[in-house]
Amino acid sequence: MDLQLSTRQEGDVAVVSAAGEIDVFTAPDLDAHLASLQSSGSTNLVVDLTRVAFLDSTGLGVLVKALKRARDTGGWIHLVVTTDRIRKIFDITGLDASMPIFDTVEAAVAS
Amino acid sequence: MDLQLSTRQEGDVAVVSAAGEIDVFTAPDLDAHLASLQSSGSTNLVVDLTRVAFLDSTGLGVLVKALKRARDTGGWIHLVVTTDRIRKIFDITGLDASMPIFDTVEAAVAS
Amino acid sequence: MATATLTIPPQAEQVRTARLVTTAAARRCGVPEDRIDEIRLAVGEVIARSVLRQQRAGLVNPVVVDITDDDELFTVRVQDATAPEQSDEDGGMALSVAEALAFECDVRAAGSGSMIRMAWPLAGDLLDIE
Amino acid sequence: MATATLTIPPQAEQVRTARLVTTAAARRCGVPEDRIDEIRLAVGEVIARSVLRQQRAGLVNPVVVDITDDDELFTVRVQDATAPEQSDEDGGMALSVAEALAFECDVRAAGSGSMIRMAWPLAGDLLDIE
Ligand SMILES: Nc1ncnc2c1ncn2[C@@H]1O[C@H](COP(=O)(O)OP(=O)(O)O)[C@@H](O)[C@H]1O
Ligand SMILES: Nc1ncnc2c1ncn2[C@@H]1O[C@H](COP(=O)(O)OP(=O)(O)O)[C@@H](O)[C@H]1O
Repeated sequence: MDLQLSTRQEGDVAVVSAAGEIDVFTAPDLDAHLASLQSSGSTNLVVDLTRVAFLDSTGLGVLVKALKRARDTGGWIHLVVTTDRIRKIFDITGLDASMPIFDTVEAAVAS
Repeated sequence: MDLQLSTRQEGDVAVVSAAGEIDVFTAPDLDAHLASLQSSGSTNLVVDLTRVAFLDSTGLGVLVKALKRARDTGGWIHLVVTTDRIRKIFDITGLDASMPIFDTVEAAVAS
Repeated sequence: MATATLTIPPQAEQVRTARLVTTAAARRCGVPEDRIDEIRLAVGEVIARSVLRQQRAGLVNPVVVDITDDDELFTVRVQDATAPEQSDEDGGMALSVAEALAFECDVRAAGSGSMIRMAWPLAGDLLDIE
Repeated sequence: MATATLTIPPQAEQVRTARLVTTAAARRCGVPEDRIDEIRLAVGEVIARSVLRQQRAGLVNPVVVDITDDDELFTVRVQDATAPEQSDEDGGMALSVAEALAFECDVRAAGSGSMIRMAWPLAGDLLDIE
């Protein structure tokens, strides 16, 4: 109810759209969702955070774990962030250096 | 910010639309709004509560005060309520006996 | 189980926050949405009443809202600093509404003021009754 | 001035409510919206951290979030039951984020646990500086 997750396939890229809040309570759901996609063969993921109203460091921790899993299989994770609110936490933590951030899902899938 | 009030004229009836929450904090705004309409000559009022998410007894108190002022000048107050949530407090307090409740603004204006 | 306790100064704009904390706690306890509407209104009435009573008595003490649940009951206790004898300016309307909505509602002297306790059975309990 | 105090059990689902109470209090104090985003995130980080630290230490004590403002500062204090020496499983990430966002942020031993204090200047104060 606090975090909605949906997934669609664009070519060989799985696009996960999150809506709601990613925090210490909901981060385990995101983790389980990404891990299950990855274990069933999705090596390249786009995580669309456009409709995420709140993201804290437990959410970042989940993204970092997923990034490690992706790299283990030669894959990548691209993020879509359009709000300053969410972009700010990537700036503060410097995580934008390891996970490329895009303005649109199209750009994130194509890159 | 918690309660928005807007008014339009339909013939000789002023229709006040409220949106948000009417409680101990915002009821004084509603009171001031209705009193100022009434003192500038609006004897017949429709108060549209369709977009009110919360209404407590301080809000009811304001409506009752406005009803007394309306009656003093030979006027009336009709309410528009479409949600069970808001209708419930009128049931509990029996106030629906003194202030007629309608399903649409059209019906409230016409009656 | 203790769910949450909120302590607020007796100000009208604080009542909304107290409603939210109560609503969020009830959702976490699995209370169904139509019951939550009742709880929100009843608890809102009682807290608004305590705030107004303290303002009228010139008491700046905090109002304490304590929310607990056990297997059987969702309980909200509101402690204010007013004497139970002090009359309500609304003729008792706020309290009547709370009494109509709560399964149990009582007011008693507590500490140096009043304690209003409201309780609702939790869904599981309704089903468990033999 | 005391704004509000919220006492919650150390559960992940309670952190959201604590963010809301903090956000609502900051709005009432007239904090501008972009500053509120920072406060919400910083306070959310610190409370989530306290909840996780207590869970890891097996401490079921409540976590207390105290929000105050005076003419100069909007201050949030989070009291938990963990020893300040206990390390963070996230390598200190939550606390770093809070430190980056708060104007003042310090952790110290308090009672039988830790107290994290975060503060932000209130807008009026920024303008009042001579
Ligand atoms: N951002 C907020 N700050 C303070 N109070 C809020 C906020 N959002 C909601 N509330 C209050 O909490 C209560 C319950 O909110 P919520 O559970 O969101 O209601 P709803 O079921 O109508 O969506 C409402 O009475 C509302 O006044
Ligand atoms: N009904 C609710 N119950 C519990 N927490 C809520 C509720 N509504 C909002 N919150 C939390 O309170 C915080 C601030 O809410 P709010 O002020 O409404 O945020 P926004 O500025 O994004 O509208 C958010 O982190 C959100 O998780």
